[in-house]
Amino acid sequence: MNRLKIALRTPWFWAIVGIALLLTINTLKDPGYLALSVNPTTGLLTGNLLDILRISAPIIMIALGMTFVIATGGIDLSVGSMMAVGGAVAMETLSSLDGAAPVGAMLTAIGLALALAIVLGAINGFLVSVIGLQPFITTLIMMLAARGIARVITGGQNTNATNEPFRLLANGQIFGLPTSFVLAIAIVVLVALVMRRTALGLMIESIGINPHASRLAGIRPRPILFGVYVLAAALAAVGGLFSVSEVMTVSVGGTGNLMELDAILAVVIGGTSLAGGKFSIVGSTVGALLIATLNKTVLFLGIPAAATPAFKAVVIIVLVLLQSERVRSWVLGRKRTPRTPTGDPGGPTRPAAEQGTPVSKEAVA
Amino acid sequence: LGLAGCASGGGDDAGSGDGGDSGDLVTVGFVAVGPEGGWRNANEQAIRDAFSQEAGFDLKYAPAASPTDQKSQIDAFATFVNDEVDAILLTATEASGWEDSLELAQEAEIPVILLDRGVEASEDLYVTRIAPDNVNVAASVGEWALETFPEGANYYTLEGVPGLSVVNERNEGFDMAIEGASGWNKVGAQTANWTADEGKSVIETVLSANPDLQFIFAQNDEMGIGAAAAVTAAGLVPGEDVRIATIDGTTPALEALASGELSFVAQYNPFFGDLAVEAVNDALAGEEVEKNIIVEGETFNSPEAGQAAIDEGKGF
Amino acid sequence: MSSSRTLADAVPPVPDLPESRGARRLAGLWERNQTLVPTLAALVLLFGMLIYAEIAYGRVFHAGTMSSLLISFAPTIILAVGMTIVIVSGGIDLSVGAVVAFSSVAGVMVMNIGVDGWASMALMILSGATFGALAGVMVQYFNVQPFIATLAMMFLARGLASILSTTPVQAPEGSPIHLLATDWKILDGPRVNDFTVTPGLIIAVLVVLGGMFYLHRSRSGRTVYAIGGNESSAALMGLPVARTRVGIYIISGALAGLAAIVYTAEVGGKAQNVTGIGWELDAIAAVVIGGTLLTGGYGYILGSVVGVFVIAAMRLIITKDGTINPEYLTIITGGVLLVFVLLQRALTRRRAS
Amino acid sequence: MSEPLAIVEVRNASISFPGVKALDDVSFRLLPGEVHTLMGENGAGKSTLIKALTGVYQIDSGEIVVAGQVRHFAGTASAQAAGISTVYQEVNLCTNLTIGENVMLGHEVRDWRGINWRKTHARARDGLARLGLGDLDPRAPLSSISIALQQLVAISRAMVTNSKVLILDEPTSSLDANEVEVLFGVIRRLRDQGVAILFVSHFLDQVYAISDRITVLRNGTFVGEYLTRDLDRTQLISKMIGKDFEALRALGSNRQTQQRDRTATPLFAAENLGRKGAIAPTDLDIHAGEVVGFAGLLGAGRTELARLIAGADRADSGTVRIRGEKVSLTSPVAGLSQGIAYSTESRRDDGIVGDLSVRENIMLAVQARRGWLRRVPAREVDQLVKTYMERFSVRPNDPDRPIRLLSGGNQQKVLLGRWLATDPDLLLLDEPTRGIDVGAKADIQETVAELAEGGMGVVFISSELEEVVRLSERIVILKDHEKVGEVVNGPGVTAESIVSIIATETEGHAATSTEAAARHEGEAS
Ligand SMILES: Nc1ncnc2c1ncn2[C@@H]1O[C@H](COP(=O)(O)OP(=O)(O)OP(=O)(O)O)[C@@H](O)[C@H]1O
Ligand SMILES: Nc1ncnc2c1ncn2[C@@H]1O[C@H](COP(=O)(O)OP(=O)(O)OP(=O)(O)O)[C@@H](O)[C@H]1O
Ligand SMILES: [Mg+2]
Ligand SMILES: [Mg+2]
Repeated sequence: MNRLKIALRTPWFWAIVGIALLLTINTLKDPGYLALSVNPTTGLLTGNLLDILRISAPIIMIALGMTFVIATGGIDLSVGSMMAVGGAVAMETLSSLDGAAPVGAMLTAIGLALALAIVLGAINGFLVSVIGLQPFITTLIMMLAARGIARVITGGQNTNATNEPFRLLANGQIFGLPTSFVLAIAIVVLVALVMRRTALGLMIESIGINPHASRLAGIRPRPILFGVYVLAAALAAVGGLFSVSEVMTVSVGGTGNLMELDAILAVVIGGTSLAGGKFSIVGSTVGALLIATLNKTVLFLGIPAAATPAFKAVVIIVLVLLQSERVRSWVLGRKRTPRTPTGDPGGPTRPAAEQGTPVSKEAVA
Repeated sequence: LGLAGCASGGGDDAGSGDGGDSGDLVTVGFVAVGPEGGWRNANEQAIRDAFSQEAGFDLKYAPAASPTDQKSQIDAFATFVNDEVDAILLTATEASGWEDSLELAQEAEIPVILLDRGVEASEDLYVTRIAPDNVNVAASVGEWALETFPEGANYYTLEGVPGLSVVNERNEGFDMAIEGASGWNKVGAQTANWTADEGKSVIETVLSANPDLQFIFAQNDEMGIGAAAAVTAAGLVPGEDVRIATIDGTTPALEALASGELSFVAQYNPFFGDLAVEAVNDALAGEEVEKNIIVEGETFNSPEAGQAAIDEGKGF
Repeated sequence: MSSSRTLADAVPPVPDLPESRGARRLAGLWERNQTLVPTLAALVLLFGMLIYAEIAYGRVFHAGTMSSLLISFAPTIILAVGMTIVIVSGGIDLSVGAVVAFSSVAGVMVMNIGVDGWASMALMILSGATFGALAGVMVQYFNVQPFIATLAMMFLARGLASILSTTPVQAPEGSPIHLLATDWKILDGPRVNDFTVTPGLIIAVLVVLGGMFYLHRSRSGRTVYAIGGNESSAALMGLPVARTRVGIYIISGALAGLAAIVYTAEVGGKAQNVTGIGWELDAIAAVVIGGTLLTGGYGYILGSVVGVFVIAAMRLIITKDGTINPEYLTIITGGVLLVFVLLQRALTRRRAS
Repeated sequence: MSEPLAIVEVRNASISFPGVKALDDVSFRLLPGEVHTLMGENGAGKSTLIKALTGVYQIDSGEIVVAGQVRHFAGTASAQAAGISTVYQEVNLCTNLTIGENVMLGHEVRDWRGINWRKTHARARDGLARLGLGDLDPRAPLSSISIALQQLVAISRAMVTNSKVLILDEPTSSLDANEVEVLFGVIRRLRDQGVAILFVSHFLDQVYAISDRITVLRNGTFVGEYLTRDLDRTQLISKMIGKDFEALRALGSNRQTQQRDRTATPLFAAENLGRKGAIAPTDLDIHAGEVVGFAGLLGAGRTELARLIAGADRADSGTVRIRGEKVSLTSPVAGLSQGIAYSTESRRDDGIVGDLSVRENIMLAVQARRGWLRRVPAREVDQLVKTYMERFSVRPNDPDRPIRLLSGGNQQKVLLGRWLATDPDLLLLDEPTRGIDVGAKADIQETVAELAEGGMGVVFISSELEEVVRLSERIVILKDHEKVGEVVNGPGVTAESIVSIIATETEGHAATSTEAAARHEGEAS
């Protein structure tokens, strides 16, 4: 019982419920939905679940980077464009290195893509941490600029390239799982270890909750802020690589378009408050999986293209409402407890629902 | 705010153009769509190349804020009218909603030439429309499909951004062509937002539920290439198990056709800069111009045809 | 006690405490107007841009150019007013562009089934307000962050608009919506050099005036600033936080509905599901350029209007220049925005965020 | 004794938060025309009771009766409408608005053109004048005035309505004697007019000076209601803490009198340390093992000087030597790595990291000093956390609780733990006893003395001059953002003598004479 209660308070629990529900609906439509099989021609394992895992890889990457930016109280709207930059650099490099050794070309492409993304992320980080611009507007500017840079890199064309090892990023498998997904999870685990085994995670949270107090406690905010934007950009570039390796084409207008919104949704659904502070890496990963499942479900159910956004909206609304204390206490009929006046006395932020804030009982005035 | 003063000062004679120091050049404003995809790039580049200084033009190129943003196009159009350029080229993101703007141009006696996309307005308001015909091109896909699948087929349509007139026209042309034919079973239609990776994602899902899919109509090349990747990933052979037809004729698509991944590419010919120059010159000279200039495109239906097209530099 | 109006009236004034004396008298005036600095800076830069454009390309201070800019940016101005109010309260409204699409498509379809034109326009505003109300309730009562709540509304509105129709719908001839685009020539110059005003533009001006009145001269407007400054303080001060905040989103939604009417009229009564993509970013950029802090608590409506004109001037320059490669378009837009925020940053002291 | 009918009555109210029963069957009544003080240790539930009374929290059981009617307030607004004005413990104003707006928010004077700002500001000015703030410009931003003035502004805000009940939760925590006197004058007058006043303070002197009746809470339970004149201090304290507290008798006994060798190299030596607009260039020595008090009125610049010493603000003049070595303190990190720890006066904004747990808050500075790469080992963390939570008896004793859920006083104790955990050489304590109950205050004072004994240099800043005098070995006197004198503690140095130095001191001149002030090290800039 107690465990259930804890689970119900864990925001990403609802994301898992959401995933399960969507999968159930799909299975109801087609009982074979969950089945996996070995494709006789390619010799690879195939199935809808694997497709979901594969397309979740880029979302996991950008959601992971977004998690830390959001935890510091910022936001990064440029990750979608950064994916396009990563993809553009990779495709452009691969197509110009067409004759070279494939693995070498791939590594060059990946290296260059990461390098440029890191430079752009450093600009974000510099503007936010040193100049002190607001993250929203800084990364909005970068969102515009990076999209343009991607276009400049490819001369406005949707460049394609051939490179078998690179193509296998998204199209190959490791132990029956899509390579990109395995890599994404490996990166998540690595980053999570770095965050939690060192004090970096704690410091990020501390800055996000109360920057003044953190500074006085001896935490240097600048390098950390700078770092999270660089990390977000680099991870977004990796996401871009996964994304373009699907079809070995970068679409300068389409790659990563509006994906920043997916990433933000994944992070929030995973239980990290947009106000900054405590973050959950597992939550963001589950959130990204939910978004991927949702995207695929829309396709599988054959929901008309026109209705897709509305369907997504409904799922999002239901999820965020389920995460709110108010609904939770209605559903559970839990004893109503007093409300913390928002932000008091812990500081100026609005405590998010998931932080165990007792529910408000204010009459709907 | 100095408006009155300017109002009296700005009324110099027409024809001289006001585009700064353009000298004897003919000033032409080009209300364009901007970066949308391979086809659009090629088309707008072709126009810009044709209206070069050497040819006697000063082209003012004004791309839209985003490929679906009609408002910024209307603004740019108004700016050109106010600048009293000599002629305006318009590639409208949207067919409707242009009447006021065109009337304004008419009041300023500026000829307007529509490129690619048409507008829903009285024909008196513009000189001509130069464009490949979306409906026709899509119909050519339909006709090829009828030939290829005499008994009909289970087919799927990959659409562009929902709501754009191109999408509606390409649907219309294809549907028109296969109308009445028996055995055509539409498995579904989804937007892949003109992009390859979404095209792949859509088709991969569709294939998992409908392994008997026979034909995919992709409304542009990118989505078709994505579809081909999905077909391959599903262990099927594109061109045999599933045939894919696309519209546009970009180089990657021709290459894919040559390698057998695509089965049919209908060219939506972007190269009509010369036609546009001609039309502008005629209009300025006061000559009669045909109301509807259709740019002919080719269709390529075999690997050999694809290879030949590449060799002849027909791709873009 | 019963004789006094307030507790304060019950006690006499006492001599001033030493430390309240001359509480930074000197700094007073400057300090007091600190928040105006970014707005003034934007204004100065705007004139700089216009003068540059006039010198470089000509025909900027030109009745025709000016009036087409004003008319064409009327919907953006209306959106920016709503956005300013939301942002001052510390929120954000990403849904406005999509709400414009839904309201216009729904409104025109309603006109087409024979509902009275004026009633349909009222419905357009109402439908906008409904999206706002949903977002506001989510934000206020379910603790959903404004970014997420309005993002959901953006998807919802866009989706519903597409479900209604993916093809353009046209308002019937003779519908009163066409009246809103009537050109009133105030100054009839030669050829197109007329200074023209449309009812839509007048609506935008009225919205600006109304927004200024609301934010600066109504209690509810002051509550908006208080919420943006410190929400929990506002609540503990006994201000009607819940009502005001839901109200803010309703206002923003309703203004999006109004912008839909003005825009639909301007394009000849045509409505479409792809209208307004990215307009929320224009509105947000205008608000930021105008000196409003995205963290809430500071900002002016007039600043946002200046911001809209800065964006308009930038587009005007790009168009008049006419040589910009499309690939560079967004880079330039971003660059101009960056210059503005950097200049503001240089001009203003670091303010507590 | 016949008593008038209670205007506000709380009957058997209970409130629980997850894990804590903050109020347990508490009853309370407030009579018109009296000043009623709520007493209790930190975390006893005083603020919670006030919030329950005014609709911020909803009670789980029991009832609230106002003027004979059972009421359910949905929020502060409805409590206000029912005639209850409240100033909450943490200053709750909006720093983005002007002083006048803060006073008048929600009560602006309106006419047909909407809010009439001229009249509104006039009303605000008038209200401020009644608290001795007539000289404040209502159009100046609130952020331009000190916390103390803000506290008074919050009180004038509570007085713009015609309320029958005025609730003040620790209104005097930042005020100095002068201001307290003004405030008490106002309170007495309101009381005489029949207003019921609920007052919370940890200053016993103030409680005895102003209140007619006392209700004592302990651990969320009701202990009793007493007439102030029937209850002496010892009784009151033992009611609050639940046992006779012998140690309290030691209060005030540890005055520093020993003479120190001032020729040795000081732990910290500043020459001409200053910052424009904050503090004029100042010389200052602090020796190891010494407690240096900073005295001065509010706004004298004590905090500013402390911030410069800690590196929280960057000095724009002067040099600093630590143990004779020249160092530059450009950031808090630099200060920390030199062994300087600075506990700030504004706990909420510059102190706690609200959503982090007590444990994380305690170890934050230790971790920051180690750098991000090497985490403090879990065992060490547990050890530190246990030590300091016990040392200051932080309640509730749950290290995993987010600190924002602790009562104000307990937050302060955790913060002290954070700084002591860094084992500093020089500890700057800015108002460490603000909002702390008597017992804990004694603990802290004792701790300070012990730390100094152990060789730490301590700077002690407090608005309570008695406390400064009691603890410090040397007292630096500041006035108008300038150091105006320095007094070595000794017989004859009292709060009064310090006050008279401040009063007679004019800028730029060293103190000349006070009756028995033992020795004087005048400093001029
Ligand atoms: N919003 C909340 N959520 C959870 N616990 C709370 C909350 N507010 C207060 N508490 C707990 O309730 C108890 C009573 O706190 P309260 O603030 O009323 O104390 P107080 O008597 O005012 O103390 P102080 O003198 O330190 O201000 C404390 O244990 C505190 O940790
Ligand atoms: N963190 C800060 N940022 C900006 N201004 C500040 C800050 N702290 C204090 N001030 C300003 O400096 C002036 C003096 O501050 P303050 O009253 O804190 O001085 P003090 O002598 O340290 O008083 P206290 O007795 O409260 O410690 C005030 O006008 C205040 O507004
Ligand atoms: Mg308290
Ligand atoms: Mg101070």
